Amino acid sequence: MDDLKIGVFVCNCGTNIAKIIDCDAVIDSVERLPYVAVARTYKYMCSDPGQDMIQADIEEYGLDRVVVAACSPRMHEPTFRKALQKAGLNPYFLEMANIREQCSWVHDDPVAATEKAAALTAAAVMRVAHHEALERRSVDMCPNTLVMGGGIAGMSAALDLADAGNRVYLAERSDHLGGNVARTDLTAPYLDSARDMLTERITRVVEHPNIDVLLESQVRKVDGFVGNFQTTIRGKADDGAPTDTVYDVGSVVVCTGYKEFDASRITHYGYGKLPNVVTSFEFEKMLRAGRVTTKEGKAPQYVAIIHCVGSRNLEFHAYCSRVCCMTALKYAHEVKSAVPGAYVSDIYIDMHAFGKGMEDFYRRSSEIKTLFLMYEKNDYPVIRKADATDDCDMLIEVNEILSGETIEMPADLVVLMVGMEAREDSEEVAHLVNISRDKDGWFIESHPKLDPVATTTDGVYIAGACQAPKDIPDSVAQARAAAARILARTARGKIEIDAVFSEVDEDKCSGCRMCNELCPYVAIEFDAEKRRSHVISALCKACGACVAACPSGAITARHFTDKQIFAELEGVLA
Amino acid sequence: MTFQPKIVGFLCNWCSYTGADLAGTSRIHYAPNVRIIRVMCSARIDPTFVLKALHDGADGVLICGCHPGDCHYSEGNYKMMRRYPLLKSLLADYGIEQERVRLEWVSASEGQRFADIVNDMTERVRALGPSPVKAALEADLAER
Amino acid sequence: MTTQISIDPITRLEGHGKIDIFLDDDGAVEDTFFQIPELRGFERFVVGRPIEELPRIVTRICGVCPASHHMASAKAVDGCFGGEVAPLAHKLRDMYYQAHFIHSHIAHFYALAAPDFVLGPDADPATRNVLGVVHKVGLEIGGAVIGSRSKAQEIQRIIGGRNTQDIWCLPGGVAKGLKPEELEQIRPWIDELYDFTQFSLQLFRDVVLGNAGYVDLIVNGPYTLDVHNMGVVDENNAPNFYDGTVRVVDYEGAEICRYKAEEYADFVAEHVESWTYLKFPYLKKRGWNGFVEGIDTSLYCATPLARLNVADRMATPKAQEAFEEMFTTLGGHPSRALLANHWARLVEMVQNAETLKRYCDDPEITGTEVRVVPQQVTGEGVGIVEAMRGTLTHHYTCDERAICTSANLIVGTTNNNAPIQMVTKKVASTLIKPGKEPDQGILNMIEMAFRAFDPCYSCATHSLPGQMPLQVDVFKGGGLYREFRRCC
Amino acid sequence: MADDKLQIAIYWGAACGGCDVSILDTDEFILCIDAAADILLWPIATDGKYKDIEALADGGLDVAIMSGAVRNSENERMAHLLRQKSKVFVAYGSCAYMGGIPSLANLVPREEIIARAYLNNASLEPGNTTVPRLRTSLNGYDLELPEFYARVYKLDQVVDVDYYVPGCPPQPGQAQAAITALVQALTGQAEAPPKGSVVGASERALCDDCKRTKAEEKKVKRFYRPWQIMQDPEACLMEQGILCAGSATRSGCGVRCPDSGIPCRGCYGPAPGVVDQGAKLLSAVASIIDSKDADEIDEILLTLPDFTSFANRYSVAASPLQRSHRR
Repeated sequence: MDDLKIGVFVCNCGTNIAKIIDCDAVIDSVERLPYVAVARTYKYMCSDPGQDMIQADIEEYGLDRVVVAACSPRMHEPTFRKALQKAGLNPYFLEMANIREQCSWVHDDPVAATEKAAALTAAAVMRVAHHEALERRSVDMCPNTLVMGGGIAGMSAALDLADAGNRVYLAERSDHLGGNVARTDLTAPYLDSARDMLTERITRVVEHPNIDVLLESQVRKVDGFVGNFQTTIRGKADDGAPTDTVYDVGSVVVCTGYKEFDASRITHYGYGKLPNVVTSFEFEKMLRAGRVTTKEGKAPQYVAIIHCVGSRNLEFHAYCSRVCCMTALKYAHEVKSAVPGAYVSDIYIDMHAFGKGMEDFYRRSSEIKTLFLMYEKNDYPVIRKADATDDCDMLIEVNEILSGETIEMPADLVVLMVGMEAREDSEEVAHLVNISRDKDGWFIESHPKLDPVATTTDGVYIAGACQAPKDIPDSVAQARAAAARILARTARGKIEIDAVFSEVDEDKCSGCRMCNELCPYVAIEFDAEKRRSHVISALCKACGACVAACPSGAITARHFTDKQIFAELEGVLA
Repeated sequence: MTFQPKIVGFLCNWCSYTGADLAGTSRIHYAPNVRIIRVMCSARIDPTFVLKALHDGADGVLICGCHPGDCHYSEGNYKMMRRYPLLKSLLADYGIEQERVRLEWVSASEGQRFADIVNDMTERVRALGPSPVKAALEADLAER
Repeated sequence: MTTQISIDPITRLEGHGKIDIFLDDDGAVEDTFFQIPELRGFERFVVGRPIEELPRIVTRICGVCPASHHMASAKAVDGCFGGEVAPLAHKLRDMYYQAHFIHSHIAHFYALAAPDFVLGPDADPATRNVLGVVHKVGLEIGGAVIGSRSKAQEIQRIIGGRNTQDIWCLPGGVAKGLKPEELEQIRPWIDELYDFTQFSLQLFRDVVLGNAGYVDLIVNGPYTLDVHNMGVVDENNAPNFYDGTVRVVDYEGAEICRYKAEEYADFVAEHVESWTYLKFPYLKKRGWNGFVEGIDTSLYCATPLARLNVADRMATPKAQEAFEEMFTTLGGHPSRALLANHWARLVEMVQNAETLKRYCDDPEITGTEVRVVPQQVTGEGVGIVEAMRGTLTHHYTCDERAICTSANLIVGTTNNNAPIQMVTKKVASTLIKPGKEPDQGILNMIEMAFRAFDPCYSCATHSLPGQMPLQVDVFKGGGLYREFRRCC
Repeated sequence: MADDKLQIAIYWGAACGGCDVSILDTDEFILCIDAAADILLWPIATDGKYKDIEALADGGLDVAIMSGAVRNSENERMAHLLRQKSKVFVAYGSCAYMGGIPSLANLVPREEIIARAYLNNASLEPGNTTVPRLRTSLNGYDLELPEFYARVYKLDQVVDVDYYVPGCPPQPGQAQAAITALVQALTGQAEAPPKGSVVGASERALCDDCKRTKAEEKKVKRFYRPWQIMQDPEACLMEQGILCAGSATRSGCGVRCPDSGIPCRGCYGPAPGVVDQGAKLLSAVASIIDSKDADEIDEILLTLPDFTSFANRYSVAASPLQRSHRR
């Protein structure tokens, strides 16, 4: 380590850093530190000229460690690592000092800010001296995929994977494919048949030589890691007895879908008490059967459709279920064709008509004499049985916003547009494949914008309404995106594993097993023969819990070693 | 001149460090006394880090992790939560005031909260004055 | 013009002490002070610890007699939990403690005392040590000494898991019992140890009693004090080391008092002098009367000889024979001949070995009911045992969570602090006279007075001992006149 | 004294004597030492000439073995002298290595120690107000007592130490092995271990040698103090909720305590490379607490009082923290 050469590059970030921090003073203070061979400032280190400067200095001074004092490492660490790599240095020989987000942007006293920036930069210099060259490693990728859920998303993912020549195990809890789409009649906005669309998919899936459809099956266990999962699936044997089968897969796509909101939870609507108050899914059933009637078997003269049942209110779900508005308009059309002359009133909060063709569809729907009534969030319309004298079965009292009046609407049939919510088994599923859920129970994607398909567990993907309420095109798009992600990897046949993980020094491990239980990724294995624990690096996510917990200091966190952190500590306190 | 305490902050990468970055992007100003060291998870924070920080001259140590239930590694912050009361009792027996070492949960969206914590802690530690560990180590040198 | 001699420290004693001898211009002893220059603080820093940890903390008061502190502490802790102890545990603790007595007495007699007799007080200091003794009496006997000591230690280890820095006692009993196979393993060793105690008695007869000069030195030398005796006895007034009643008998044989452990503070108090860290215990009811001898003195010895002085008889037959032989030779019971302490140790060893034999034949000894789980915290306990070097008292209090709130210790050697002061002066005055300059032999004779007590200043000061060189500087007219130095 | 014999000094600073006893406990081996070496100084067992030590040239001692910590100037003076005179200076035993049990006193102000001993306990002479003084003048004689440092130091806080032999006391077999290794190194029969090494101990923690079975599941809802429970003698003590320092403690003692049904308290010090034994034990304890609720965790920890005296039972002087008693 005596002949180390460290280069320090302090970024002005235009004036973002330089207007508060005296970057030259920072340079002066770190230049004196051991091993520092060159220290410079530049307007924008992340710019191409900035990176070129770093690479040139690596060449010229033979630098073997680099410190960049600039923005947050969460911003540009990858950028500068690449720069090192281009110059032939191991990318992990970089350390960044966060002197923008955590210094120049949060302090107004230039003296104190400069002092702090100098301390942070010095700490980075002292830390980087202890950095080790780390290599990313690659393991074989099993081309098979487990798809959980046989709905529209699951089938779409399965078909793309299978068409590319990979084996797919499609596990479905129920005894049929199709999921919630199989419960709908026509689809908005073009009013084409969900059934036709679905039948074509199901036939292809069932007949596909690369797809094993596992009906009435439950995934019991998912062991292993990306590219090498072992999944245990419980299905029915011929004699009907439950049997567990283990399938090796390289990836898992979770498409477990959603369940509809239980309308009886909103008392104002009398669902379950008033026979002619039905949910959207019950109404779809009528439509699929081709006869729209009241319980009494009469054709309804007045049909009312109430939006946002369980959605967009404080009491139940704050979120919008996204498909209901357009489905409601679809009903207006279907009622008109099923019961010519029937009056349709559409009671809504806001009309959400985003997405291709939807605004058109909204316009066309308003042309077919549908009465639109707008109500206030949380100010539920109230449904009651009509009096004998009335010519209708029920009366709906609505505080209509646009007119500002309280209006009483007649109704023979009321359709409640029930929202989507996470399935009750979503927690179980999340635990099974080790992914997280948000406060509403939807599975969390690894990045809400840039990576909406992957999860925090490498090799596990999510698609369809199990991630959030979605319509068919979005579900299919996400499903096929997941398939594409997987195919990109199977095509390479190998997957890279992060170079940062924890390691047990078996010469120090006493086999106390304190760490075994701690790992959330079950990455720590105990070898009963040797009486030693060791880390399965591909499973390790480098949180470092076991490192801090090991009572005999036998576990090391690569790139976050005690040595490195102690050096950083001495740096900030120097 | 008022005493400027040196405070070391150990922040988890996913919530708290990001929260501190957010304070920056939101231009929320706070006291310059905290020097942040990034770890991947609060579970990585070996109690030794805290002892070493105090030994090396820190007047206070701030530990931040994701809110319970929100850990990127699902349960890392609980591991830190279990160490904390033991750590406090150890420090108390060595005569170190409770307020010098503090565990706080800061999410990625709580830039303001992070700033408030830093300001509050800086004031409290400033009120306590320099760390007694420093005094003790100086006393040793004086004695021999 | 006063001349000051410092003897600093006294060698071959565990721990640390310093003697100042002041001579007048003629060179006669004016006064002597025996100083313990260290203090440790166990009594303070055990406060706040879980009370059950104390028996394994206070053993660090002394690494030479840790078992004594472990036992006294364990009994005090039992008291803090209401005192219920599995009956078998008492037997096992007693058995264990006998073994400890044996190896400690062997160590003292052969390593610390024997050099004075086997090699003689004025032998070359460089050879006057256990290795010197071994060279003199022969390697095979040296081997026997070392072998017997290690067997006694091994017995202790097999019974209680460790033979030093003991850990075995828990509130309500002990952590492990004695397995039948373990008993069979130690049984033959115990027989050998018994033989060795007989051998040691014979060696004492041959080497010491066979030498008229030594006998004269023991019986008629300056090594006597008119102070009283303290020791723990059983219901038959025979010595008991692990448990019993503390009995105090004056030097003419009359009982002054007897008390139970929990009454100790009514009968014993400690006087403080500002020139030494070690306190001076005395009989409380008589009050502190200074460093005076005589039938009215409040001072007492607590030594092997004192234990036999307060005892009417020994608890075992062979020990009884040795007891009678010794007091006959000394001219009656009780005796004030301090050097006879070495002999008394050998007599005690016989009782230790015989007691061990008894336990070997006790059918209950390998039972498994060795501990009861305490059901209550009563908050206070006093434990008294006989340590090799005298009566040892531990007194603790604790709160309802069984956390120690106070600790008070009166340690074996401390009991003898005042007598040691006085015998130092007595011997010095006899041996250092006008015209008779102090020399190495004289210095060692002074030390012999100490070694009779086998004082342990690790214990006594509960302090961090540290040996300093034995150094004698004789000053006259304020300048250095004669100089003797000897390490430790 | 033959020239080819090694010149050895064995000395104690602030110690209980147990370390010296552990050397005596090497039994016959002690005779071998005597044969191979001149023991110029060994307070507990031999008379030597202190003068000889002072008279030696620097490095004139081949080995100085010092047990005990440094509590006062005299301990320190001797440590410096022996260091100066010896080629190899060995810190022997837990006190020399880490401060040992006596350094628990570092958690307490010295004034309170004095008060407890002389002004405030059950058996003092009624009405006593006398406490020992550094200088007492008595009928014209000046009597002095040494002053103690405010706290206990481990040896290498005072002098440069070459090797450490841990243990309270070191297990005789280990002590013998360590001394033999050093003697062989000094006589060129073997390579010397690197300076600063811990000799006479294992490179792993105690669990490596402990026979008790260790399960993966180590979760407890409460802790038990050794007297509160009849333990399973086969199973890991920590799994039973009995605090045991074994997992954070270097092995080498022979597992004497856990084998006897008594939890380890850590006398052999931290595992190799560990900064503070207490911090590591802290992590181990935290790892087995079965709760995610801060209040419940506090509840559980009520069953584990005075954790500090377990964390640093033998190593308060070695802690990165040092208590200031200035008020």
